[in-house]
Amino acid sequence: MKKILNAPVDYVDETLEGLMAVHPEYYRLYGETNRVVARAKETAKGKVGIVTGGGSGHLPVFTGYVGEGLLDACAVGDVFASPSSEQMADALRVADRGAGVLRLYGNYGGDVMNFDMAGELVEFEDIRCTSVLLADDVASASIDEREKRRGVAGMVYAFKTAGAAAEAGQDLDAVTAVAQKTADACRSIGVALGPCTVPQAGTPTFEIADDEMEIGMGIHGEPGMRRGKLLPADDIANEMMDRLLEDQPLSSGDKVSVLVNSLGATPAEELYILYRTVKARLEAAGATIVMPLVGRYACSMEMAGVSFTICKLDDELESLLKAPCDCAFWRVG
Amino acid sequence: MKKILNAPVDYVDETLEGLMAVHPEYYRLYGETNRVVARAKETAKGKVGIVTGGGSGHLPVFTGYVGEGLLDACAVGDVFASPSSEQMADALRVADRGAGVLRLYGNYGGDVMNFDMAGELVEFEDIRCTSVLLADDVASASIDEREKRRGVAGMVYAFKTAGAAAEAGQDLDAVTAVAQKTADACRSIGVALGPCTVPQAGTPTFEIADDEMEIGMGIHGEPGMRRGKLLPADDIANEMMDRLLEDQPLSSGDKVSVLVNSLGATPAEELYILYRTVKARLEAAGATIVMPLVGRYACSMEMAGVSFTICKLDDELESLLKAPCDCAFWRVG
Amino acid sequence: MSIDQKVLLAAVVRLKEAADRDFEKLNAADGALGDGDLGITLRRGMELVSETTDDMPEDLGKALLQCAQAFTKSSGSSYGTLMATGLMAMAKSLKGETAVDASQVSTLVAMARDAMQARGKAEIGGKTVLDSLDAVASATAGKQDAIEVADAASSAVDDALNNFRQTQATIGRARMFGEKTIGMDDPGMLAMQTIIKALANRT
Amino acid sequence: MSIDQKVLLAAVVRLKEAADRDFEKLNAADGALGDGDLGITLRRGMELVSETTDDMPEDLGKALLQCAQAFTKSSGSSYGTLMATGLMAMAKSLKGETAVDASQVSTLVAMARDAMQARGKAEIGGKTVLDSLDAVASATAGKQDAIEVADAASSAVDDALNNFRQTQATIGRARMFGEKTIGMDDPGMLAMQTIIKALANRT
Ligand SMILES: Nc1ncnc2c1ncn2[C@@H]1O[C@H](COP(=O)(O)OP(=O)(O)O)[C@@H](O)[C@H]1O
Ligand SMILES: Nc1ncnc2c1ncn2[C@@H]1O[C@H](COP(=O)(O)OP(=O)(O)O)[C@@H](O)[C@H]1O
Ligand SMILES: [Mg+2]
Ligand SMILES: [Mg+2]
Ligand SMILES: [Mg+2]
Ligand SMILES: [Mg+2]
Repeated sequence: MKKILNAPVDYVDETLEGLMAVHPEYYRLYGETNRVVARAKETAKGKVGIVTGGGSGHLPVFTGYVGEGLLDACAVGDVFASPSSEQMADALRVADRGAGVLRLYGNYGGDVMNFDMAGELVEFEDIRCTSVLLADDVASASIDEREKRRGVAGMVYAFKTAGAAAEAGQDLDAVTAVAQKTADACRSIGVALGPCTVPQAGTPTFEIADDEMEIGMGIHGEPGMRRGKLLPADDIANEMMDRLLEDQPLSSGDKVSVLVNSLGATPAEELYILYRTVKARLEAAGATIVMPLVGRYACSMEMAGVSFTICKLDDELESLLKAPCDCAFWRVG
Repeated sequence: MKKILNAPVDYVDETLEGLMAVHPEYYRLYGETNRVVARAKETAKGKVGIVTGGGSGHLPVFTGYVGEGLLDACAVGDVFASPSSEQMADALRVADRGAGVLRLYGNYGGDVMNFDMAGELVEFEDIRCTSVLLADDVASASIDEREKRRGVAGMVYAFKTAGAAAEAGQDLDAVTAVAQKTADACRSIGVALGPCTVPQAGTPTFEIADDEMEIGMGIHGEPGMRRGKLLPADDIANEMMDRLLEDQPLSSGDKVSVLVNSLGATPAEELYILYRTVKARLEAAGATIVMPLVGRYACSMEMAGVSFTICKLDDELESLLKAPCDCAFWRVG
Repeated sequence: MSIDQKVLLAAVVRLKEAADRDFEKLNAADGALGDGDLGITLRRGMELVSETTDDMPEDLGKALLQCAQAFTKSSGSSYGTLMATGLMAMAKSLKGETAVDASQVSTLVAMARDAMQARGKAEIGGKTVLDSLDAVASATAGKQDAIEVADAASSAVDDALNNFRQTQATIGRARMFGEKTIGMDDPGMLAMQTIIKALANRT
Repeated sequence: MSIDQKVLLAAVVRLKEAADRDFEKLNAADGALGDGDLGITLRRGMELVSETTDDMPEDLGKALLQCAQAFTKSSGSSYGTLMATGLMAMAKSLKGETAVDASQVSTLVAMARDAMQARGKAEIGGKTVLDSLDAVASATAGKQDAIEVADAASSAVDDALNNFRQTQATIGRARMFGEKTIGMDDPGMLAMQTIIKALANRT
């Protein structure tokens, strides 16, 4: 296992310890098991809370996006494993400032069950919760079964727009509607070139030959749509854009933001090489690109590969996307 | 070669093309060969220029740090290869606003010869140039031969402080003195777990067994001080801190900033795990940590490993470090 | 024979042993179709349950709630959450009771199955742990005698595995493997085999 | 026989062939001690020089300046910059001349050596290309006859390699390899062997 760590069982707790030590101005730990990350500063009474949660190993997702104009709290699971419902309940508790809490997270079985359970727990404490699930990975199910799709990097857009809406003082239903609109507007697809290793498992999540890639692979190494020879960058980008545009056709006058995201090991240089084709394809479809994002926004530790996310914008989403936000990993405005 | 690219020979030009497409608000290309990156907006007349240059494959270094409060221009070489003296001369030309230009770059043979030659070329055009070389890698030569040390991530600190001094209107000699003071105050060391591949070479820069690491390896795969079994994170951090503190002892009351930098593939999680020990060691030495930096600041494409840089601060450097800056990869203030 | 605190404590011991024994097997089965943590989930859950046996309440409702909480705390994996959900449903219905007759097993298992179905929103017949519980509930229905119930439950979990082996997974991480899952056992059903056999004290 | 534009153009053809022929060898030698680009640098430089042969000036100073610029443009690698520096030094001294006698070769090579030393700040004796040039300058000193000069230069580059093989590298990327460099040829000296032998038309 080519990783820098101490005991595998301590990987997540030590990561959080370091994160708190570097960024006390952004984050603090909360809850019995120290597996909830909340904003360093308590938010004003009456602000709608936004909580996410999920497995570790995806920094900046999920924890990193706790911050102004973004999330209020995050329940932190082990690497690639759901946090417990108790931890999620703690996250909901710390995020509630009397105006209710939106649960905004990726569509994974364990997370859904636990967030549902956590919601039932805090209902007894009169905390009103809504839910929006990200299901943006077009490779994980057909459009007819959209509710079965996994949530991937698209959640970054939902964190941003819902976070801006909450910061602007919108109520729970309005914030939830913004999040849902964003989730509906996002489509993502990934391509994997190399695996990562879950510390406690100790072996790579999948095997892949030196000259192969897998289009559509999930962020935990879930099988994709097609494995084949590693193609030139432009061909990879075109194939990924084909899938995305097939799923959500664009036409003249559409506005989109696009996220070209490294899964971890793939360097910035290669993201920029890919972006050329992404831009060309979007413009060829007649779309205008707003605030393109290129970098590491949602990773799988040292996995090699990239994902593209297209988020179709209306005026409301565009202005929420451009609104200020501030966390250790992302700043707008 | 597990990389996302088109023709290897186009790797750098296509990277720049994408970078310009994503960030026209920060960067523009300049020069006959399109291998100079300058600030999007021309700076005011009379501002001292700061120019860097070096091989590609290190994003955000070098190009990324062109921006307000940082650099004015950068000459961009092929991957891990010096730009030509003509390209450097173009960078000096675009950066000169009548107040002279500081050449601020890493100590590599080719770069030094070319920057010297470039300086001679623009001297004919009455552009006054000074030079400060980063030579912060303690693994590359003993302290008695400091002038032989390579420049690594420490240059990020020098870009920041010199950039702030220039933005504040200091003259060429003053900006040069700030850069030199910062260069003198920086010590770095790296550890490599896995290689990267230079596109035009097509083979990994070095070979290393699955259970090995190399302490002191250079950012281009230059041999290090010690190759051995991969140690637990805390032991790696302690060994690296031993070397750094041996080279530049710290005592009670010292102020430092520290950069825990991924060489590319190593994920943020593991940087935070390492930071725990870095912090403990600095505090045990009596030092106060100012503005710790943890992330990807100076990479070698998809190389796995990390580097630590300690920059010892006085009040002047501290306030320059904290001054605002803004580029696509780093924002302060 | 009726089930009371003493019977429960003895079952916990057997369950913990079984979880230890099948640790690798369940991890491997889950590794082939999911994330390979199912053995961990079961073992860790039973460890936490075992740590609470010293203060296991006589009230079977409270006792099962305590077991449920151990599973909630131990991890957030699907199986742990489903186990907790099922145990909680049984706990609610047994609140205040200190003994329960073997004839009630079928009803209790059906309750767990229904609560877990409500939680996980999977269909019966989807090749999940629900199908094992469904088979156990059916096979033990109408049976009064403890030994008969144990025998019926024990063969029902085996039969469920055999009956679903050639079908395709539709739920959870395994779903993504599509046709490859035909011929493979569902990890959650295997884990339920471990549990039911240990409870029934059959091998 | 004196060296003029025609002789220079013929030499460029031989140099380009030699750079193609030794491409892999020089990359490999540099790969063992550096970044493996030396073959690329030489070949690319000679390609660019060849592209300018149609307008090669008769003035040898201008002609060599044109060659120097090809090397500056082609890349920023150390060797390319050193070549450009050496060529520029010779160009300066030959400005206005259309022919140069073989007896001047030693002086010209020494000029290149000195300029390159000033540029790269390496010592003579440090196992670099400077030592090859130094050997050539010495061996050709005092010789008048073109054939004698060519013979002397050709064996001097071989001798230099032999004489330095067992010493340790002190400069550039190779320095980091320390004692491992003992027994290995310096890549830049190998490249100068390629160049001098092609110029001298010796193999
Ligand atoms: N929604 C669901 N409904 C019923 N059973 C489920 C559901 N999701 C998972 N399971 C069962 O749980 C097993 C996997 O459990 P586990 O390994 O804990 O999942 P994960 O690691 O993906 O969270 C499956 O084999 C299946 O039997
Ligand atoms: N400072 C220097 N002075 C003299 N010769 C040098 C110097 N640096 C490098 N060389 C020569 O150049 C050769 C390496 O050239 P090259 O491969 O272009 O270097 P790099 O790729 O590191 O820029 C060395 O073998 C040596 O002979
Ligand atoms: Mg699992
Ligand atoms: Mg799991
Ligand atoms: Mg070289
Ligand atoms: Mg080179």
